[in-house]
Amino acid sequence: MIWQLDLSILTLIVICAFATIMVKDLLSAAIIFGAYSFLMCLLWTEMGAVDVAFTEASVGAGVSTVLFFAAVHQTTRRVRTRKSGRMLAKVFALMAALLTGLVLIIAETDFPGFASPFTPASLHLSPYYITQSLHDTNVPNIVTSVLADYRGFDTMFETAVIFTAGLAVIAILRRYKRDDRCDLPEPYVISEGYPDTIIRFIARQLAPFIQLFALYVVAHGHHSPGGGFQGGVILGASFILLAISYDSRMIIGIMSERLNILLGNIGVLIYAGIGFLCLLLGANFLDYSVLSKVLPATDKIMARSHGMLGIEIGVAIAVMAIVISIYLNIISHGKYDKG
Amino acid sequence: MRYIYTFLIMFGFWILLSGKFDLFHLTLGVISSGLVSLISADLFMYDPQSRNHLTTGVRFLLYLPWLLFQIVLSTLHVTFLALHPKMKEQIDPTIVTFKTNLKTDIAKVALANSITLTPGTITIRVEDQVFYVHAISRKAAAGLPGEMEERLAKVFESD
Amino acid sequence: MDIVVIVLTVIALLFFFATTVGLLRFPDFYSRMHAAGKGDTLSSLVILLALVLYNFHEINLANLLVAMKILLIAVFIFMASPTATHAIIDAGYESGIKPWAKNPEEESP
Amino acid sequence: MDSFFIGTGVALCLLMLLTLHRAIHGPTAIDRIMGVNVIGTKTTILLVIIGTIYHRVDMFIDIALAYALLNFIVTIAASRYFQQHKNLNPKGYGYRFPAEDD
Repeated sequence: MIWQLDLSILTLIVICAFATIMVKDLLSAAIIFGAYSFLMCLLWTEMGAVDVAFTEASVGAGVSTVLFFAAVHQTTRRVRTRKSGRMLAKVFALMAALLTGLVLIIAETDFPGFASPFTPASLHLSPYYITQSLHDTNVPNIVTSVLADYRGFDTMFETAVIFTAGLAVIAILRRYKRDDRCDLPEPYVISEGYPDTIIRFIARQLAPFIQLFALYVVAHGHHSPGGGFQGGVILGASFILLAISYDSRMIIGIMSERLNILLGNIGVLIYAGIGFLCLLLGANFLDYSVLSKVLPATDKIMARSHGMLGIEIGVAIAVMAIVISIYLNIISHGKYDKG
Repeated sequence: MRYIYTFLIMFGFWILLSGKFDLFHLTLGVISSGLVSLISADLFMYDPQSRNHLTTGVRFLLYLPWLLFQIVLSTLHVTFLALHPKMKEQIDPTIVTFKTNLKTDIAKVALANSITLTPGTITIRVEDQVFYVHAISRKAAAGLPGEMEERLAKVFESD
Repeated sequence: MDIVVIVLTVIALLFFFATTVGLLRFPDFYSRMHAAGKGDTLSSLVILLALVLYNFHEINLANLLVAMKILLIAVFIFMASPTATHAIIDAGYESGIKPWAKNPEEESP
Repeated sequence: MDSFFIGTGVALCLLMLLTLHRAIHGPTAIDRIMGVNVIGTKTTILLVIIGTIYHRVDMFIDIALAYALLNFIVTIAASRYFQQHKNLNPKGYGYRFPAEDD
């Protein structure tokens, strides 16, 4: 913690948050929200939460802002504001917010002090993770071992939640019939856009580097910040970059819809399959240490490390496929024809 | 051929990133770079004419110091303009167009980005061979396309 | 060595400051883009160079790799920054922003 | 030396505050993109500086590298929006300031 930086970044964040709410144009709100996410990442880095910061970096810069733009692109930029005159409702809302805040502040006194070393969590569980996880799993990054091994079951269902989100987007937006187009609202002029040589060239050159960087993040989740989720998002972002600079047909050419959905399923299946493999080998679900019976040249500890790598790969594949399919659905109104 | 080039570049990038030289991580690196070159080699090295990449690369590296010098000049120029008390008398923005003789994509992109990085000019768009350039003063506009085009033609198109 | 690092960092901060002042003072979108696109590239390169020098205090493999990674960041900024500048200014041109002219009556588009 | 880098970081934050003025007050949405792009570059550098302060650059460098690669995508996406829509400041957009009542 460096309090000078802490203070200045927090000030910027508060300004950004207010601006995001105050601005009426949705596109500008999305842009300022991008700045907010940059600053949030800085704050987390500064507090030492490197993995969280990495997630914010990849999701905020790579995907969420782009998805906001795509959504605004397909709908409208206008915020419908109510005329004033509902003073009573506003006063009521203010009262409710203040009351809730008051209750929360009162409840806060029951919590242990901030970062106190005497809370139950930091007395028993955290020291075990900090001292034993390297010995147990041979993975230096504690966050990875906690997420993928000690809490593996939890993380599996987090992946399932992401998968469900992708399914929901497909279910809502995807249309198969050609005729039910919904036309854009009136004030917009949409042109195809000029095929820009420079952007295309640079995007083409950068995309393989982004992909390799994503794979590096997945593979080195054990030693440095990052892991399956971040790597998957960055991998998806590289395809989105190609789709933005060329056309969504481009990435459909590389990765068709069928393949994409298949990959999403395969990712989740790899995760669950490793779990069932452990079950078959006679241990608990997702207890990787028995994998040493199958994998060559590993003892029990290295097997846990490799098992984690396996599920990270599963998570990465699932996340990548789902990010791409969400983007494609939003940008093309679920028709997969333009973008 | 282009798969092999891409694979080698990607593997070099992997070694820089990874910094672990045990067998396990190197194997992962080989697999990843193979995967990436399989997916996007035809994107990375999309080039209709096959040319000697190596000499082009060396000549481009020789071009870079001159470009860096131009970037320093341009930053000083912007600094001077921004801190000048009567800035509005110094600038006189115009949009100029000119036609270039460069043909390949890479040469045009290098020219456009070099124009963006040199003092007082930014490329707005490139339509086939016509460049639209925004210049911040008449003096900067008069210097276009300048010696940059000749240098780039020497780098990319003399074989 | 420390003195070199400090001098480079101060130079970069000066350029950043000029960039920001330019961003606030220039009269129209296009000239603001000049400030944003150019000042940032060089000052990022300079400050990253300073950080490379600072982190390279003793020569071993790990330090070398970190230095190479910082240089990689510099390379990517060097590739991406002019392109981003170009993308933004092209978008502005496409949506029809009029450039600021010194003598409005003299200009006829 | 650490305090020097902390000072540098705080100075960068102050510059970000000034840039944020451009990012928030517009006047057009493209100016906002420009401001956010500049903030993104500064973020990349601040990440490396924070790593230097903690003496663990090898941990923080990956995030900075991710930003150097991904900051580009946001800018491209935003500018593609304008290349296709072409209307920059349609009527009725702006701030919810009392002067600009609608």
